[in-house]
Amino acid sequence: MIGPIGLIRRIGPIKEMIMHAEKLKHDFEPKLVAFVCTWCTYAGADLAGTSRMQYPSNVRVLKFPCTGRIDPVFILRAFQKGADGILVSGCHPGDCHYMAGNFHARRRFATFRKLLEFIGVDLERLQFSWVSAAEGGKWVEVVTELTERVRSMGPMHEFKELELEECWSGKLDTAELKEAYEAIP
Amino acid sequence: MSRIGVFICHCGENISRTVDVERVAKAAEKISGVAYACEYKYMCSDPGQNLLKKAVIDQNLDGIVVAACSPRMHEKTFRKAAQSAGLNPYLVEMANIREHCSWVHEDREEATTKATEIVTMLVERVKMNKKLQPITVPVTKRALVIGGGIAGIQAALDIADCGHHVVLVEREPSIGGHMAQLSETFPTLDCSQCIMTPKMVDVANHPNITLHTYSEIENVDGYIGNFQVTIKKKARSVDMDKCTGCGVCMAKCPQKKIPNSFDKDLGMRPAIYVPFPQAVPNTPVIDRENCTYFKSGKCGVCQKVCGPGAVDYTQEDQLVVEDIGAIVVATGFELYSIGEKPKGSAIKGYGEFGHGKIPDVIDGMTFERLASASGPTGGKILRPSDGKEPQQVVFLQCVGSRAREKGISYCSKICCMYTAKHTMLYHHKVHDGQAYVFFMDARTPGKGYDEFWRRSIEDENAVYIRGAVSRLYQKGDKIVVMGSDIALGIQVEIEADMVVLATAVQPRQGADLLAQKLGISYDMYNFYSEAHAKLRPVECATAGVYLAGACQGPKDIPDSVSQASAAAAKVMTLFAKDELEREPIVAKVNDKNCVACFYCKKVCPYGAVEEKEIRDRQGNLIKVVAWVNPGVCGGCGTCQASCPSKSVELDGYTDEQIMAQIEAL
Amino acid sequence: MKNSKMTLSTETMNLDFVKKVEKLSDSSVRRCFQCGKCSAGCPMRTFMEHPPNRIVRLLQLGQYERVLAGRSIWYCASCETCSTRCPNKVDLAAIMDALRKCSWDAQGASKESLVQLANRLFLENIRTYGRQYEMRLAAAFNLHSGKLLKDFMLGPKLFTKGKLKMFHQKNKNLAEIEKIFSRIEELRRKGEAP
Amino acid sequence: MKNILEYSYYPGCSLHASAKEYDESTQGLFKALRIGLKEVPDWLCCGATPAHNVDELLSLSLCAKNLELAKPVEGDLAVACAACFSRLKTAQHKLAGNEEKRRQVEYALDAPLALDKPVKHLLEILAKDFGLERLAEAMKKPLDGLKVACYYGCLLTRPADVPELDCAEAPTIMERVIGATGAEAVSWSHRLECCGANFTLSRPGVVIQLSNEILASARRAGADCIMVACPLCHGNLDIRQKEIEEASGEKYNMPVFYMTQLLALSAGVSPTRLGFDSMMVSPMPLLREKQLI
Ligand SMILES: Cc1cc2nc3c(=O)[nH]c(=O)nc-3n(C[C@H](O)[C@H](O)[C@H](O)COP(=O)(O)OP(=O)(O)OC[C@H]3O[C@@H](n4cnc5c(N)ncnc54)[C@H](O)[C@@H]3O)c2cc1C
Ligand SMILES: Cc1cc2nc3c(=O)[nH]c(=O)nc-3n(C[C@H](O)[C@H](O)[C@H](O)COP(=O)(O)OP(=O)(O)OC[C@H]3O[C@@H](n4cnc5c(N)ncnc54)[C@H](O)[C@@H]3O)c2cc1C
Ligand code: SF4
Ligand code: SF4
Ligand code: SF4
Ligand code: SF4
Ligand code: SF4
Ligand code: SF4
Ligand code: SF4
Ligand code: SF4
Repeated sequence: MIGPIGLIRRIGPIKEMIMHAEKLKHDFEPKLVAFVCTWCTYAGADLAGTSRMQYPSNVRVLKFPCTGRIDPVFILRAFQKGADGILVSGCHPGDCHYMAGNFHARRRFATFRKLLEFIGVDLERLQFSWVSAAEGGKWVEVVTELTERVRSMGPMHEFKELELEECWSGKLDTAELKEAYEAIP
Repeated sequence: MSRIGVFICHCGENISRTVDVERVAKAAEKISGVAYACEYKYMCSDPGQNLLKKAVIDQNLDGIVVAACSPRMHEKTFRKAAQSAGLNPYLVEMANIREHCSWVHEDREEATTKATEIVTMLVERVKMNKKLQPITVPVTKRALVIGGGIAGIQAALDIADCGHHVVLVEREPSIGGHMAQLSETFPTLDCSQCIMTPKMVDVANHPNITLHTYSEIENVDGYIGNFQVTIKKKARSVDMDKCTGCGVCMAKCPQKKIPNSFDKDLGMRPAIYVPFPQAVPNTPVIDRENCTYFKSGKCGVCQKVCGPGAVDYTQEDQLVVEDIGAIVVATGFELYSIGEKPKGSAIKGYGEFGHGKIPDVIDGMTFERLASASGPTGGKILRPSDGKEPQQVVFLQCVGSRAREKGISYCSKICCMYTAKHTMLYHHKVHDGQAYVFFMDARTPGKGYDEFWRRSIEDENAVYIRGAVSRLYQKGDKIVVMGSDIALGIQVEIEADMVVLATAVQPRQGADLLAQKLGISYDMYNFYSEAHAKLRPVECATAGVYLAGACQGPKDIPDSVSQASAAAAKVMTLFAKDELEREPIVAKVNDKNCVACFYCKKVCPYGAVEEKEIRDRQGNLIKVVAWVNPGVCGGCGTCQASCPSKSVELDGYTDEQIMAQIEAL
Repeated sequence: MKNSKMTLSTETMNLDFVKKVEKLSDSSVRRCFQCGKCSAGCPMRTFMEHPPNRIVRLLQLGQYERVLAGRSIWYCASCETCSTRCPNKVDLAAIMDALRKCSWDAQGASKESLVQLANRLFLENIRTYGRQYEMRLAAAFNLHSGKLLKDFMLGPKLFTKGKLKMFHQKNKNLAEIEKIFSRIEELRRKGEAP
Repeated sequence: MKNILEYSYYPGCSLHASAKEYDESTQGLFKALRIGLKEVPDWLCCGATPAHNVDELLSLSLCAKNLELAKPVEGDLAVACAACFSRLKTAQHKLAGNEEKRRQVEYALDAPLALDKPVKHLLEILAKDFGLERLAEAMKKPLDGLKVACYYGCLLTRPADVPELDCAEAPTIMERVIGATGAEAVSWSHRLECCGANFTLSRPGVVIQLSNEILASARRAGADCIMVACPLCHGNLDIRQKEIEEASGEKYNMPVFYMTQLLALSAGVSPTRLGFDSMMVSPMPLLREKQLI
């Protein structure tokens, strides 16, 4: 069994795979996963509902107490399980229900984005945003935009294929990641 | 094998209009582990809830998914229902197919597919749910109030009146704080002593209040509901129980020329003293630094003259430990004094105003003492240098405040008002005198406040000049004030007899040290931070600690009192139950895996992570691991996401639960 | 101009000019909250038609014409009182420098910029001799400004006190000095320096 | 005898011309104190106020050039003139904090910048490096009974974080230094007011008005004389004093000394070598009255 970092190494050059995705572009409905915090974005999405705003049905919402709880591994796994695009959204800076959780999340994702880039994931597929409980409209905007963007990028193959060989180890104690965490002050 | 029940709600037509609920129920039935699935018109109605309860019992369910509205709407409802049927409430999850589905999509096909997927994800999640027990923490119903200014006094009285015991700790020999020093108070101009002293006496006489004056907080242990607080009672050298407050000792003490800081050094006091005649308690203390006996072993007069034999030179500092359930911090503020560079202050000092070396340049509190009927001049406005009545007094606002280059960028909030008050008091006392005020803006946003300020100009003769002052210098017995009037764009020079500076309100010196003992946070200036500026303005982020008065930011008396009562109400809410019950969404550390890197401790916004020693039976230290104090943990999960060895887990949001949801994508 | 009504719009507010001044002076004008402390202590206020705080105010509103039209900037003595005491660290003395430069660059010498004339001659002196040659400076100034008799009375007296030298010993490194001047000119020509 | 301290020395233009008595007395004093001064060869004008008024870049370049010239000379750079001191310190300060300006100046000089040499005003050398106690010991002839108004003017301490000589608003360094001679430093109000500085050529009217107030304030405080550390201040208060008296109708007759003149006098340097005869307002009657010569 190898951890996610090992997995990353083995993927190697995957840029070519993205190329032939073009063909599928039009009749393709992407799968989107949204990792959101309870206090702000989940409530914002609720507000979009109570206001009967309309948006594409591609998104599936996962609720977290705080963006601070969102482990990068979840994102990797979601990509593996067929997500074509991922949204991470929480409270605006300074508004965090837990004061600083979203701040830590931001730091962590800054490092994580580098990792993703390194393994060849197009960062356009991963969006971070702030949606407050009052921003039903913004939720709709963000989800719609991401859906359209990912739709035009086509499906994400690179991780799905790996699913066959890999099993998530649940351990994250490699030297590389440790180093990444050291970077978090 | 799990036995999950799935209940799909129509919400009248709110859901069923776009989602084919029957199809969802059919699909749900097929998910492995689902033992029962049905749909119903209104799940939250009584019959709906009964349907759920019955199914729990009849079908022997060990997990439930209600596919209906947002959990923010009815999660509690269904958890309660399940609980009444004997199921652990944390085995119930809601699939939000209304706000997140039927209301936001029009296409019936798409919406039905999405609803099915949402249900599937939550079924997978609920399989991983664990039974959780609400966490209960016992509550010691005794409150500690730190600081005996008006804020601390108000909070202590409110809590004590509610029947709970209060320990009030005050650093000075008497309670009263700044308000006891004031003359008359805006916006009504009632006499501060007259409204303050009755409250001070109430504190002293209240059966539910233990008063520790001349005392400080030494150490704080524990957490909400369960603090152990060590209080240091400094040696008073007078036995509180024996002293009758007769005052003979003070009258006879030969050391009479010690500047009295309560009077801003304008008056003198003996070495054995009470700060002011209305002090509570009315028991003197010996100022050991200035007492002849303590300096040279001679004198001893006070002991000889004291009838009850209360004077005790051998007294020592004493430590008292109190069990406390909640803490109200009310340590108030300090005025910036314009001398050179004040120690520990961000302020750089005002050389252009003479660094406080011109004797008739005073601060606002000194003016209060001059104007106070019980002050060193008996309420006459006389200037410190030669005791003459000043005919021209210039007031400068915003000294230190709103001057980022001097170190402070905030507005001190009270000085516009007290300066207006000072011009009035001056006019009342020196009828033919003239008051001038240099100001930038008049910040008077309180009830009756702006009217008050206008009155000082329109009825009380004050001349307000919009503009700042560049320099003050002594010229003969006058102080030349070099200012400008920015409306006219010309320089203004006034030869004043006295200048009063509205200096900045700052936190107490050492406020940061107390905060560190309490584990509460403070801002860059050392003002204590509230948990949320708008919605939790009297609570600290640290559970069980509350704020009142000017220690949180500049405040006048009405604000301080309101906040004190609010803090008291919060304490009483906490004390209303014997045990503190809270959602069991807290983090737990797995001792085996923890590698003691303490990233979790670093990132925890609540300071909930502690270091725990693990010992074998012989008491040998095996290792140190992280430990999350469930009373303190806020349940954000940041620690879990940060832990490199996956040793800490947030109940209700475990990796398993989340991964299960993702697997079901 | 002085008393005419000010119409504000994005067209009439020249914020580019303000940005240039901010850059030249390394100081923000937006930080100023118009307390007037600078004007209260300015020794030259009585000679100016706009007090220093109003100069900053006009800049905040992008009214550079009003700023440059007056004599105020030419009467600033660079004493730094304003910059030292400003509660917001608005470096007014540096802003005044920047405005003088802008004005001179745009309009050359004006009646009000006699000081600037003196300054220019002073710098000419450095370029030619490396050091100040006070006698020549005074003579040149009087010649240029048309104030021939100015300080005429002081001259001989200073002379007898040994304070004005007739002849100047030139620096040995004049070539290097000339190089500094010309390389700065070159930078400006290339648009690489303000 | 070996020197106790060694400095490189930047006299500035004025000290070779209108302020030659400042130079003479400085040399005399430092010799008496056994402090070495080595003049920087081929130094050039710092640009003074005019340079930064017209052209900041030129001002910075001239100062940077001087620092470059001073680099090979041993010892921290001693500066007598307050204006030069202010310019050199400002250049160090601004160039340290601004990459762009640094690049431009480097281009102008066609050489890497050498900014590190500490720049010190004579006052700083006397009060801090040499030390007030040692200074007091070196004073052979006490100036008892002489009431001195120490005049800082505007350039010596401003702006607050640049010269780092003393508190910008309430400095005491001059008072402390002259205190070593036993003279009495009076407390007066216009220590830090501007004298009109470089308007001396272009707008003498301004100078006359401002300097008049300074002289009046010194007289109000009971001063016998004014002490300065800057040739510009000296020019305005001494050279123009006659004009000021004519314009204001006041009679001041207030000698204006360079601080080194008084210190050297007290240190026992012969009065004939201190340039007293170069002063427009003759100090002789005062010095005789106080029995100092
Ligand atoms: C010149 C002036 C005039 C004013 N006039 C008015 C007015 O007219 N009207 C009005 O509404 N407001 C006025 N105010 C404001 C008023 O004084 C404050 O709002 C009020 O005093 C704040 O009360 P407090 O209890 O928060 O703080 P404080 O009065 O400062 O009391 C804090 C108490 O805590 C004690 N303490 C501090 N640290 C510790 C510690 N570590 N341990 C134990 N005890 C500690 C202190 O000794 C003190 O007794 C004026 C203020 C000033 C400066
Ligand atoms: C334009 C604007 C912007 C603002 N922006 C901010 C901001 O950014 N930050 C901030 O802190 N504050 C802001 N405020 C202020 C803020 O709105 C108020 O402080 C706050 O709403 C006051 O709350 P309240 O509950 O006291 O009063 P309200 O919000 O007025 O609530 C009173 C309630 O009582 C009900 N009611 C009235 N009479 C009766 C009756 N007789 N019987 C039964 N019910 C009754 C009303 O219907 C209402 O629901 C803003 C205010 C305005 C006008
Ligand atoms: S449970 Fe929610 S969705 Fe169902 S009827 Fe009630 S409100 Fe509507
Ligand atoms: S200590 Fe003794 S003398 Fe002093 S007040 Fe108390 S009882 Fe009276
Ligand atoms: S022993 Fe001290 S306190 Fe008592 S009378 Fe003497 S000096 Fe005063
Ligand atoms: S309250 Fe008034 S005087 Fe005080 S800092 Fe604010 S604006 Fe200035
Ligand atoms: S982060 Fe994990 S391993 Fe590190 S101390 Fe905390 S629980 Fe232990
Ligand atoms: S869940 Fe949040 S509050 Fe609780 S211990 Fe972890 S980081 Fe701290
Ligand atoms: S002192 Fe500073 S803030 Fe005040 S008016 Fe002048 S520039 Fe503006
Ligand atoms: S630097 Fe200029 S504007 Fe500033 S105080 Fe001095 S003379 Fe006035």
